[in-house]
Amino acid sequence: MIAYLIRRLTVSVLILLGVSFITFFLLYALPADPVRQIAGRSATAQTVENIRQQLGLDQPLLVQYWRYLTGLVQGDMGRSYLQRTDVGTLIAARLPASLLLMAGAIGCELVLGLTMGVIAALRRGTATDQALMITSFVGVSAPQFVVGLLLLYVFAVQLGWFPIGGYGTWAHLVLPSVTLGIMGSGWYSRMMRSSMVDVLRADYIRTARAKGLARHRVILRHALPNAILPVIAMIGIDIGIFMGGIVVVESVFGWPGIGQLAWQAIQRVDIPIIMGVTLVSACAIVIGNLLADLVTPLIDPRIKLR
Amino acid sequence: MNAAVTKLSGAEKAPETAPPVLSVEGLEISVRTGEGPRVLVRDLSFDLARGETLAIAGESGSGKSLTSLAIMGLLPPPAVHVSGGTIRLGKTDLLGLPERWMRGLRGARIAMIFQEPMTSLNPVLTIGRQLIEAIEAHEDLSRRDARDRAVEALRAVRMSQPEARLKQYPHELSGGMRQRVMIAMAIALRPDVLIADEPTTALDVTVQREVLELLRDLQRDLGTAVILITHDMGVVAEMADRVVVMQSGRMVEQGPVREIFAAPREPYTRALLAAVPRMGRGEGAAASGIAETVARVEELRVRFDIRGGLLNRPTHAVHAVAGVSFEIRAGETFSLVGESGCGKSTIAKALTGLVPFEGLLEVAGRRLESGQRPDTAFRRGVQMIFQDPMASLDPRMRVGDLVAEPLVIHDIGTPSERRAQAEALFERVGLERDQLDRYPHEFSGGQRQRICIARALALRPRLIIADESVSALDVSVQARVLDLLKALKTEFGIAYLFISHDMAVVENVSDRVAVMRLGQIVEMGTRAQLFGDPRHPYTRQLIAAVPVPDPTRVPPPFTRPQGDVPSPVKRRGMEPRIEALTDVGEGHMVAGSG
Amino acid sequence: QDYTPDPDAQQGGAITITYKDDVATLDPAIGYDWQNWSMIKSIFDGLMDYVPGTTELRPGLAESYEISEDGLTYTFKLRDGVTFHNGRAMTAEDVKYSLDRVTAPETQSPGAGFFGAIEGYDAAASGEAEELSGVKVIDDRTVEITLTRPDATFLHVMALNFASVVPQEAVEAAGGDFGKEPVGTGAFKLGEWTIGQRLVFEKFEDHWREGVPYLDQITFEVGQEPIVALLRLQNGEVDVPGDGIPPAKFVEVMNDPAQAERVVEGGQLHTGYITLNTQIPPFDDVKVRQAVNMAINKDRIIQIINGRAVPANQPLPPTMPGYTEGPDGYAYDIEAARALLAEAGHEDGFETELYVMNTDPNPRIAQAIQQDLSQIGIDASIQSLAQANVIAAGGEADQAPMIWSGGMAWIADFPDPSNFYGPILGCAGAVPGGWNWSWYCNEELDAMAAEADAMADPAQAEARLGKWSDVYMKVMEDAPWVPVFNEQRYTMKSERMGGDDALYVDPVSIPVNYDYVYVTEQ
Amino acid sequence: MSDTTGTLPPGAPPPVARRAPRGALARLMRRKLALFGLVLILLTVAGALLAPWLTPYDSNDQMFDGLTITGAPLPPNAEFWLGTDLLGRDLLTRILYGARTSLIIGVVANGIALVIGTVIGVSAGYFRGVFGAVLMRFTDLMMAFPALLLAICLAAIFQPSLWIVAMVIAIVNWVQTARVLYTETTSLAEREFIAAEKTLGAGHARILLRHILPHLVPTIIVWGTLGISTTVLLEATLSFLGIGVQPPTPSWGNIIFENQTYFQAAPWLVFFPGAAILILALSFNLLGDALRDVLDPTQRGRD
Ligand SMILES: Nc1ncnc2c1ncn2[C@@H]1O[C@H](COP(=O)(O)OP(=O)(O)OP(=O)(O)O)[C@@H](O)[C@H]1O
Ligand SMILES: Nc1ncnc2c1ncn2[C@@H]1O[C@H](COP(=O)(O)OP(=O)(O)OP(=O)(O)O)[C@@H](O)[C@H]1O
Ligand SMILES: [Mg+2]
Ligand SMILES: [Mg+2]
Repeated sequence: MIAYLIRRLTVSVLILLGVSFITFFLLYALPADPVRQIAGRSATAQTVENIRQQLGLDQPLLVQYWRYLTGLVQGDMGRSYLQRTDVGTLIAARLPASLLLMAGAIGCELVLGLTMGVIAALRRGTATDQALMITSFVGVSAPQFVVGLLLLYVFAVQLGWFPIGGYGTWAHLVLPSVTLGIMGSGWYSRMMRSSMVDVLRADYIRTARAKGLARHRVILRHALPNAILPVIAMIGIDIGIFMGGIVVVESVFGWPGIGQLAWQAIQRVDIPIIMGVTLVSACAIVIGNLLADLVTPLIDPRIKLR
Repeated sequence: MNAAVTKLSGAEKAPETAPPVLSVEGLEISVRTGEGPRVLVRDLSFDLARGETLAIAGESGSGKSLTSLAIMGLLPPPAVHVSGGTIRLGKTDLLGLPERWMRGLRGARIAMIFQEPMTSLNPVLTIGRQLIEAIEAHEDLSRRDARDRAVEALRAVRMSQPEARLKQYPHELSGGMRQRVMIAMAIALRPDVLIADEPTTALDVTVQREVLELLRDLQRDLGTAVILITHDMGVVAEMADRVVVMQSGRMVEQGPVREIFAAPREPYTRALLAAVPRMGRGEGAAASGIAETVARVEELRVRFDIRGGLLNRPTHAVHAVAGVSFEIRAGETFSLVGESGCGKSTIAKALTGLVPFEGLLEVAGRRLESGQRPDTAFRRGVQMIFQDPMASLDPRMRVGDLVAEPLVIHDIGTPSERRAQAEALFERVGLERDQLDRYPHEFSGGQRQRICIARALALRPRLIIADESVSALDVSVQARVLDLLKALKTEFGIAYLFISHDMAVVENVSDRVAVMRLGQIVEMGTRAQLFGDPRHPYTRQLIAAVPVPDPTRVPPPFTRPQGDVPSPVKRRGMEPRIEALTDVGEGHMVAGSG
Repeated sequence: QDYTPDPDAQQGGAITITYKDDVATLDPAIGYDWQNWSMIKSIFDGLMDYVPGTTELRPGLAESYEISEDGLTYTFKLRDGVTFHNGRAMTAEDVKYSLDRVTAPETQSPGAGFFGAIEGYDAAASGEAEELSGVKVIDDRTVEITLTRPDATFLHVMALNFASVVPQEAVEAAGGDFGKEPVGTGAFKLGEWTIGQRLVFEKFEDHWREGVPYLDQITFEVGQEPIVALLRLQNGEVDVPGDGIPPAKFVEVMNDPAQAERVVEGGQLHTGYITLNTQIPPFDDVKVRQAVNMAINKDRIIQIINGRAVPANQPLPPTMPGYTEGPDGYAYDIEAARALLAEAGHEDGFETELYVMNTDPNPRIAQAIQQDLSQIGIDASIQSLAQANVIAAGGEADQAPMIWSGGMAWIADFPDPSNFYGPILGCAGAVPGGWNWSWYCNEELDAMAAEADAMADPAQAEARLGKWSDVYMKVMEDAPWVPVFNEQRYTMKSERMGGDDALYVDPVSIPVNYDYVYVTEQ
Repeated sequence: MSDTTGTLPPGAPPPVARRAPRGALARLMRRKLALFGLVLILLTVAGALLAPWLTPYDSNDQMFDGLTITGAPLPPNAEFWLGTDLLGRDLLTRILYGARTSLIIGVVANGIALVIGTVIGVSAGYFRGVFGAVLMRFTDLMMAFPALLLAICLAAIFQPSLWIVAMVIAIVNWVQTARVLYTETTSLAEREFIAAEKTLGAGHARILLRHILPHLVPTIIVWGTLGISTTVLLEATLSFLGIGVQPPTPSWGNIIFENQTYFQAAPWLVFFPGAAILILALSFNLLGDALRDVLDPTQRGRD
């Protein structure tokens, strides 16, 4: 177990290195000069050169990358070009909100997606199945901005059940999580349905029924844990997909996460922030995958970590 | 509810007058297909008396499993369903019962043990959970009492350390243990009727023996009525009071076991009994020593690494095959017997290039040395029939295509020739031409194995490896297949490497036999030498475990050797000790002192 | 000429204002964004200031100032009793420190260039000198600033955020994070700042201007989608949506009398224009540029943005001093445009590219322009890019033939006609990385502009504006731009907000002059 | 899980000699839903190709009468069946022309992603060893990238054009498919029938194509059809960032994105293109589901 963890972490670090390397070079290949933005409209060529030197942007890329890495090892993610603040601080201030939102979304995906998938599998081929299939496609196809505003309008403005955006209490978390989770729950329900259909055909389900177990017990205790395994592996992947969605969801709900930070940084080519956000989300993805892998043996004792 | 039932303890036979506990009348089971309904079982009637053991025997695909599922109300929905007749448990009509009521009866008054102990237990729940929930589903007991009942049930099936077992998962148990858990689960609530569908087919001879003894003891103690489904007439003879013989969805004969064995009325029953392999009836001399050698195995070793540690390096190794040598000559059937896990299949895999090996292999003049992979020509020379027919057929292909596939791979013939060949092969293995366009899941287990055999025959190889290939077949088909194999052997000079745990079959088909244990051969010789004069204690034990298809015979008491089974797993670098074989006369080789 | 306080104004109360984008920094030397511009104005003060809601200069931290005969020396007399938020009294040293700081290269201030006229600027900006030699502390209350050339805009420069006075010890204590822990002399001080969520400004009790501010507290909630901000405003949770009325809601709001009543409209020092790159053929031909000017249907474009602008015919917006009344510029006339194009040898039109920033409504405007151009045979493909990429493309001589300025458009830093010339139309901006995206360089006009700016004597103000007017008219003859419209600002306030409407569309303290607004009920 | 005790319908045709039609296509055609899906897809393709003949307007016509005086778009009416957009263009026309872009993105780009994902996932799962490990680490690396960011960088570096965008989307979207198929392939490769094929001498190509791939079809179909909506919307996100298909070229995604803030004032601008995406995705799903059942013999007798 320990050996496994160490091995996995080593691989993760290598992956993160790869991510940082590729991102770094991609970002500096972008056709936008950060120094111009810093210097402003009234700057002279001399000022621009000065700033370029101060930021070390006149050095060869590899040198810059090496500097970035050495900084990173010491916990320094650099300073934002435009906000003139430590990137680490900026991200640290916003990360918890994003993680909370992702956790909420995963919860929503699991609850909605699994329920829909299980019901569809049990009612296979019926109108319910078809309706759920359409619902899941609506979930996947609906633009998140519109879903978010719609939810906000109905449940916060009209019904007043939830606050109109913001951050702080559990009530604030519900609508953003649902908005972010709706797409994933569409995916999950489809996956859950197909894996559930397979599991329902298994011999041990027949055994469970032969024991005279109640229907819900057969489904919840025997079928569900077996069927959920492929879905769990998805959760890790999900975090990467969320990164696109949180930008929209966070802005609709005024959620103070890294999505908004990233969006602004991308618009203005604030490279240190983009780097930082990329690395942090890569970390989240890697950790998410690791967690998913660590959880599976808890559900399926046959799986050994190797 | 069970407590109210008076148990007839120790009764070998139920009184004729007592009302039947289960009665099936005019049962008809159909399947809906794209082309309309098809009847699978028709007009089946039988009664089951309290405390009685009724065996349902018959060829594969005759509808035995469907019947038992129908009684349980567990026919696979929605295609397969009961289309006529009645099933009564006591006075209740099971077919008319709503699912909710039926659920109350399942497990409590009728319980079932399935054929596949490996897949019939939920892999993600502990044994304890699965046992306890079965009890809790029917009786209002505290968790603690339910647990005690579970332990008691495990003890009843003679599991060692029952308390500790509760915490284990199915994959941590051997096949025999799993089957015992299944039985424990079935008897925990003392059901009136216990249906056992091929409870021992998947098990070793020695384990089979144990399980059978167990069932008999339990039945004697609890007075449960048992429906035992099997195609092994030896098992029928040892276990049953009465027999129902089925053939292609119909009952052909029914009667007390002694009568049926002594004087079968119907020709099918007679044929069935005639086909039963019996020990000591093997015939034919060993192929003479001058025949050419078709296959040679020299100092074969196969190791599977077990990885671990920080760098995931191999730390241990399973010495699945540890220095095995033998030769197979043209027209000879060479058998490997031995308990599960002794390395039989691994030898077969090495010969077919599925695992890397050390040593030397030679088939039809083509040599293969350590580390080499077989080429196409080598592969044409040796074909294999696998243990599990369902698993070894691609479920998404039509069986006709599957049988013709080797021809396609080796680029033989035109499509129509291949089709013709497939049809011919199909008939040869006892299937019909018009089944060529079906899919594997539409066949019974036995039928599927015939498909596998047909596929293996397609290339007319010099050596066919039959790994437990007839274990799943009913006796009559088994006999036909064995006859077929025999015919092919003489026709084309094909040799067989026959792998089985069924000593009776081995005794019937083999020219020479090798007994394996822990990856090594402990005894090897001609059939006569081995069965007539077994020298190694292990060989003797195997022979003693075989059920004898003679209901008049009282089986000798069976004792399983105690103590730890030595393990083929060794630390990396450690080699297993290889016991040299000594010739005790005329090529009869025995390990150690004998 | 000073401001008369609102007689109805009430003291106290707290309001909530929302913004979409996070506040990057509150460091006056750095902050140059839509949302932090007015916040910095409330936290800091400069020597000069504007009369609230107008473009008129008035003294700020300086009590009075004197300009020497030759217009090269400014002597500022500082006010007494001004204290920083940290309690220390402000002195002339602070003024000097602040100007040295904003021009020092380490500060990387985007506004450093504004101080180019101060003596010693070049040495300081290149890092050769530690300080600006032109800024001298005469005594605690007096600062003397020497210029290298007369500069009529210098007082405006001293009213810029970049010229705000900051306390050295607080800057040093913050160690690079002054932008997150600002200390100034302004009417409000920073209370709490939760990154990504909210900033709370609290009334600075010891503010030197008596009775200001009115409010006790302002909460800025950031990261709020404008549409949602409006919903919250309608729900009574927000007092002013900092980003104004979102276009998607504009018609709805204006059609509802109850809401329309609370809408505030005002002019802006803004011009939306298309740059035509004079270095890239065929835009190197003035006829082509003029033809393009004639081809744009400005009314249609204004209709597309729901009439929230007025058509423009010259670079300066109408509210800017120096605006030339009268001429209609190039009238919308497709026939004439075609004819001109044919004259230039492009009767079959040509293909080109139109760069635009990718936030609504700019891509839409670009599409309208595209359609107009297609009427005269010009096939312009649109490059809708992130702001940074458009700016980068504009800064290359051969990259962007046409750029629609929206979203990055010129909103004046200070209300003076010169502000629309230098970097965006003058030769100085026509360099790689510069902001003169037309790459238009007319030495003659540059000379005229320099002359105009040298007319620092207040007596010459009229003449100076006339000169500027001529400059812009001459620019229009060369047509490096297509001025399209001057945007009107529309914003909303909650019912309880009081104060002159002009404070909500303040031309300088964009978007709201926080110091002077108040609430009528609490 | 219901118990079937029903009897056969009277007058059911007698069992005939069963040699089912071998063509999967023929069987597919017998399914109404599949046919319905196919018809919808064909209609979409036809709409995209025949757009110039189907509508009297051009997709870029900013019509004078397409906006109200205050510049608001028109709701659906007799002249503009689906209403007009914010520039006074006919929405129906734009959706028809937009189908061209969206089909390329949702079908071609998504298809390419699916193919890359399948090839990488399946080969990594089947071949194991160093080759498989390298492929999987590469997949992990790609997976660790926030997809949107990668897309933004790639698209910004190359000049935006439809095909570049399609390529970028393909590059970004194959990862999940690869990951999922990898897992499935590893367990499939362990199955005995694959061993059986090997002993018959079947080559890797044959095993992969004839025996492994067919078993992955259900998963591929689920991911492929769900991917349609996701990729169409991703294209829109990229357009929105200025690195997608450039205006005024319509795509369903960018119609939604351009107008999403107006969804209360002009819901038709979001609803119709959204419905178009949904219908396309659903049609493929109907077709795919049927295809899956047709290809899975154990599911026969269920239609
Ligand atoms: N789901 C099904 N659909 C169609 N036909 C089926 C199905 N299940 C079983 N059959 C057919 O029903 C017949 C009886 O099958 P059943 O499994 O009862 O045989 P069996 O007697 O148990 O054989 P075996 O000894 O091989 O287990 C066989 O011909 C089989 O092909
Ligand atoms: N791929 C593998 N990796 C590790 N160990 C293996 C592998 N395959 C087989 N073994 C081990 O090798 C030993 C021999 O297995 P093999 O399958 O040859 O037994 P067998 O005699 O055929 O048994 P059975 O009668 O159950 O088929 C067993 O201990 C088994 O656990
Ligand atoms: Mg059976
Ligand atoms: Mg074996």
